[in-house]
Amino acid sequence: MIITDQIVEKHGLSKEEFKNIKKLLKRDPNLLELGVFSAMWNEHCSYKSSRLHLKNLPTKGKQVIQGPGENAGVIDIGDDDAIVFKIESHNHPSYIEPYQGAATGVGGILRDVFTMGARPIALLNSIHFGSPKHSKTKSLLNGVVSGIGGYGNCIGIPTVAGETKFNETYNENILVNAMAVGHAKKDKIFYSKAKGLNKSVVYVGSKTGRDGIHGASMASAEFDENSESKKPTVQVGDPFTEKLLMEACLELMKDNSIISIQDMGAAGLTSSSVEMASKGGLGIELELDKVPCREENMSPYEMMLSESQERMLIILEDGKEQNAKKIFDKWDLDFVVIGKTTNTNNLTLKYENQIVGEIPVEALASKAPIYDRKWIKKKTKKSSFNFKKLKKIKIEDALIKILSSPNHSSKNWITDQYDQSVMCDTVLKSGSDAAIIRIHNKDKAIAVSVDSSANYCKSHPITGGKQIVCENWRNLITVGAKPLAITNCLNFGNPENQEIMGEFAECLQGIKEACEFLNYPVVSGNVSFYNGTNKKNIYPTPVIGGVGLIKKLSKPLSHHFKKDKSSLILIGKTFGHLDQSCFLKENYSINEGLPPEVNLLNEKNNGESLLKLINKNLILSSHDISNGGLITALSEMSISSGIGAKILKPKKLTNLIEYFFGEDQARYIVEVEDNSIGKVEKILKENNIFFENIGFTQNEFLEIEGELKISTKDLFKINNEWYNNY
Amino acid sequence: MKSSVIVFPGSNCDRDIAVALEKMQFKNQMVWHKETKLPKSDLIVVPGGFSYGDYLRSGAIAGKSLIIDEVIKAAKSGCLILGICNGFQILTETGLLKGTLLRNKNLKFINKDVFIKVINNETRFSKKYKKDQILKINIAHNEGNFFTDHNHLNELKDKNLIAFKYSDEKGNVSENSNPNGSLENIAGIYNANKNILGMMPHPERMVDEIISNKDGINLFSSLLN
Amino acid sequence: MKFSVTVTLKKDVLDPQGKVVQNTLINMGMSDLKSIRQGKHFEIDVSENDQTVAEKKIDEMCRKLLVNLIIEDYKINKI
Amino acid sequence: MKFSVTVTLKKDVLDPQGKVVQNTLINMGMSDLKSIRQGKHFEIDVSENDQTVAEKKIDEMCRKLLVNLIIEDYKINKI
Ligand SMILES: Nc1ncnc2c1ncn2[C@@H]1O[C@H](COP(=O)(O)OP(=O)(O)O)[C@@H](O)[C@H]1O
Ligand SMILES: [Mg+2]
Repeated sequence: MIITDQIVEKHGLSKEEFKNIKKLLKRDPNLLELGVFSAMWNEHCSYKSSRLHLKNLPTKGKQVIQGPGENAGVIDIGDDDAIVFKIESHNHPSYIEPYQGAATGVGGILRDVFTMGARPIALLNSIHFGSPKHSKTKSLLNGVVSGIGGYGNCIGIPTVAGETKFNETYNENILVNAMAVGHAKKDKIFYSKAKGLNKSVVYVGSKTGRDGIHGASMASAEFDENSESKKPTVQVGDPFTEKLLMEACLELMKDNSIISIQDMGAAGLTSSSVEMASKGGLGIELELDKVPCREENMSPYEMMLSESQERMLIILEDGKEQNAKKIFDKWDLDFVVIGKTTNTNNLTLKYENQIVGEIPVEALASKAPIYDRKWIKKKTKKSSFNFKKLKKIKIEDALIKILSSPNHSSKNWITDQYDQSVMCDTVLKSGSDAAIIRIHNKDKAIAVSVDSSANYCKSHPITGGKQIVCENWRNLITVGAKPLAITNCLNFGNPENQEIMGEFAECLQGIKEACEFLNYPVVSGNVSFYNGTNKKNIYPTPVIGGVGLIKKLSKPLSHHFKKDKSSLILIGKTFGHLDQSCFLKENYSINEGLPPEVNLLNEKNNGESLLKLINKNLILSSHDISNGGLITALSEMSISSGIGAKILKPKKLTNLIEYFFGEDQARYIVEVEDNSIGKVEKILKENNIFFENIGFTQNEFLEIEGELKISTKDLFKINNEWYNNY
Repeated sequence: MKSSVIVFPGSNCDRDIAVALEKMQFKNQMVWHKETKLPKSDLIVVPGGFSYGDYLRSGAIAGKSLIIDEVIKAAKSGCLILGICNGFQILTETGLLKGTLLRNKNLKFINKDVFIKVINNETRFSKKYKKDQILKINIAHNEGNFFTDHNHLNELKDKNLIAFKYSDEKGNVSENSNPNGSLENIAGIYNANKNILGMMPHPERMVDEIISNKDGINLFSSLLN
Repeated sequence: MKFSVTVTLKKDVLDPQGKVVQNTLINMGMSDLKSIRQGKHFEIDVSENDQTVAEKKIDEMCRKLLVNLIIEDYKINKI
Repeated sequence: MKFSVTVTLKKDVLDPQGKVVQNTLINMGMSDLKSIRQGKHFEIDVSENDQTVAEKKIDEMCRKLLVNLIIEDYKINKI
C-alpha cells in the first residue's frame, strides 16, 4: 500500500512530521508503522506543544517519591505509607457519548493508579458544561454524572469530591476530568521501566476489540462538523472487568514477579509497549497473533491502535509466568505471553511469522516532535463599567441570586448518585471544602480537593494560575490537612493559536510561582488541547487536584457551624474586589476586569497560621472564602448545619456590597468557642495575621445587622432547588 | 461466634463487612465463590456491591455460583444468613427470600443516609434494638425497590417478617420517606423461619463513630448472643 | 442456529423504568403515546441443527438464568 | 397500534453484559452456546391508525430517546 498525502493527513500527521518519520526510519513506513507513529506522535501522547512549558513546573520536594513521568505521582505520607494520584481528561469522548465517555475516563485514571501498586481509595472529578440553556447541556449532565457514578459505584471506590460548573464557553466542548487517589506501601511501588533481556511481555485483562481505534488522535484534533462521523471510536467501559483486573494485579504485586507494568490507555498496546521499552532503553518484540481478540479477523493495525479498555501489559521475572497465570485464571482474565524484551532497541511487530513492522523505539519516544509554539502575552483589560452607576441591589436579592444559580446550588443531586461511603474510610464526604479519607487501619487521613477558575484564568492567566493553586491549598487547610502536592489537568484550546498558547504559558507561569512558594509540587498531570469547535476555543481551564495529610485523625473539621453563640473570625484582609466576581456575573451578567490579586506571602502565612490553630484544637469549623465572597461562604456554613449567624456591619465605612461579595483571596472564616477566643487572637497577632471579629453564630437566622435576615431553612431551600427543577 | 463472608467477583463491600465483624469479635473467614464447601459457621454473610457487575439482573449470576448450593443447605439447616444490599438481591435470586428488588423509582443510583424503623425486634438479628427504634443508616444502590406479590406481602405482615421500613427522623412511614419506591417502604425482610435477613441498607457502614454513627452495631451484637 | 429471546416484566409488576421513559416521551411532546414497556432482548447463537432441540436448550437457558420467572415472561423466536 | 422495538449494540461494540452471561451459561454446562448478546426491547402502543405515520413517530422516539445511536442499532416491528 502506498502512503498518500491523504492517508498521512488522516492520521493527523503534518507533512513535516511525515518527512521526519521517513528520515528516522530511513525508508517509507508501511500503514501499520504509520499508525503506530500517529498514535505516539499526536498531542495526547507526545505532549509536543506543552512539554517545554511543563518542564518549568516545580516537581521536587521532601514529600515527593515520584514526580511526573510515571503513570501517576507518588508522595510520602509518613510511616511506610505512600499516596499515588493523578488526574486525567476525557473531554472529547464525553461530549460524543457522555455516559461511556465519563465512565471510561474514570476507568482509565484508576488503572493509572493501581498500575503503580496502589489500591485506589478515592475518586474525584471536575466537570464543566455549557450554559444550562443550551439544548445539549441537560442530557450531557445526566449522562456524565451517571457514567462517573456507574463506573465508580460498580468497582467500589468512593467518589468523594469534585466540582461542577456551567459556562457558555463549554457549549460545544464539555470538560470531564477524573482524578484517582490510591494508597500503597512506600517500598512496594511499581514502575513502567523495562529491565533485562528476553523477559516475558504479558498481556492481561479484557480482549482487544475494534473500539477507540484512533481515539488518541481524536483527542488531539479540534471538533468540527465531521465529529459525528468519528463516533464509532467511543469505547464502552466494563467496570466489572476492571474490578477483577485491579484485584488480580494487586494480588500479583504481593510477591516479586513484576519487573514492570503499564496500563494500556490512550493508544493501547502501542504506547504501553513503547513506553516500557523506551524507559528501559530496550527493544520489545510482540507476536500479534497471540493478542487476545474479541472480533474476528482483526488486523495488526487494529490490534496496535485499539483502545479497548481494562487491559495491562506486564513484564515478568523469569519463571514467574505459571504462578502469575494462576492468579489471572482465578479472576477469569486473559493472560498471554505476547512477546519479549530484546536488545535491538526496536519495536518489532510480528504477525503470521513475519515481521510486519519495525521501528526504533526512540523514534517513537524521545525523538517525537517537540514544538516551541509561538505565543503572545495576554492583553489584560481593566473593567469599563462604573460600579456606582449600576442599578442598586439589595444584599438579600443578590445573595439569593447567587445561591440559587446553577454554579452555586448544592450539588447533592449529583453526589447522591455516587457511592461516597464504600470502603468505610470516608470521614468527610463531598459538600465541604475537601473530602477526608482515612488510611485504612490507621488513625491518619488524607484530604483531597479539585479546583479551577476559568473566568479568572481567561482574564489574567498568570493570576488565575496562581489563584487555583491557592484555592486548592486553602480547601485542604480548612479541613485541617497539611497540603502536600498536586496533580493538574490543563484543559485549553488550540495550541496552534498564539493567544491560546499564551494563555497556556501564562497559566503555567502562575501555577509554577504558587507551587514553588507554597512548597506544593506538581507530581502528575495531563494536558488536553484542542478543546473547542471551529476556532472557538474554551476558556483556559487548568484544574488542580491537591492532596494533604492529617497526621492524627479525630472528629473531622468541616465548614458546618457546630453550635450557636460561638465567635466568628474573618482571617485575611477584605478589599472588596468585585471585578470577575460572581456577584457581578449572576446579578448583572458582567464579566469584566481583572481577577483579585493573589499575594502568595499572605496566602502562606494565613493558611499556615490557621493550620496551627486547627492543630491546637482551637477551631470548631472553618471555611475558605472564594466565589461569592464572605456572605456566600457564611451561607454555606449555615446551610450545611442549620445554624445561623449574626454578622456586625464592618467598623470602617466600606461599601457593604463590596465587603460582603468581594472575592479577595487568602481569606477564611473560622468558628471559635467563646473561651478560646483569647488564645486564637494571640496566635493570629503573633503571626502578623490580619483578622476581624465579624460576629457570632445564632439559632436559625443568618443575619447582617439591619441589612439582612433570612432563615437557614429558606437558605437551604434556595440552594437546593435548581438541580431538582432542571 | 463464627462467621463466613462469601466473596463473588465484583463484590465490593466484602472487606467492609469483614472489618465490622472482626471489630465485633466474630471469628470471620472469607469464602471464595468457587469453593464447594463452607467452613463451619454460625453466620453467613452475603455482602453488598455489584457481584458480576450487576449485569443481567443484580444478584442473578451470583445466584448461580457453586457456593450458593452450600449456602442454601446451611440456610435450610437453620444457619443464620445475612444478605446486605447486593446480598439481599442475591438471596431473592436464589429463592431463599421471596420478592425481588426492582430499579429505584427515580432510575438513579442513590447513596444517602436515610432513616429506617425497626419493625420486628424479636429476632436473632434485631433483639438488641427497641421496637420502632429509628436508625440512621446508609443506603447505596440502584435496585432497591422492593416488590412482591399480594400473598407474600400478607405473609410478611401476618407473620411479622418485615425487618425494617424506611421512615423519617420521627418514625413516620410515608411516600416522602421512601427513597426508592419500595412496596410499603420495606427496607428489609426475614424468611418464615427468621433465620435469614435481607436488607438494602448497610449496617456495616455504621459501626464507627469517626466515619458515621454506631446505629449498625446492635445488629451485630444481637447476633453475638 | 440463531434465536432471539424477549424478556418482559409481567403485567402486574410495576415497571419504574417504562414509566419514566413514558413520562419523558410525553413531556417531549409525543402525546400519542399510550403506553410503553421495557424489557430485555437476547440474540443467542447455538451450535445445534435440530430446531426442536435447540429451542429446548434456549428454553433451559431462559429458565435457569436469563429470566426471573417470578416477575418476568419470555418469548423465544427463531431468527 | 402496537409496535415492538429491538435495540442492539452495534457489531464491534463491547457488550460486557453479554460476555458475562455467556461465560455463566457455559460454566453452567450449556456448551453448545456459541454467542449471546444482550439488548433492549420496548413494546409501544400509540393512538395513531395510519401505520406509516405511527412508524414515523416510533422512529422519532427511538432516535430522540430510546436508542443511543452512537453505539446501538434498532429495529421497529408492528405487532
Ligand atoms: N461532580 C462532583 N462530584 C463530587 N463532588 C462534587 C461535584 N461537584 C461538586 N462537588 C462537591 O460540592 C462541594 C462544593 O463544590 P465547590 O463549590 O466547587 O467547592 P469549593 O468552592 O470549596 O471548591 C464540594 O464539596 C465538592 O466536592
Ligand atoms: Mg472551598
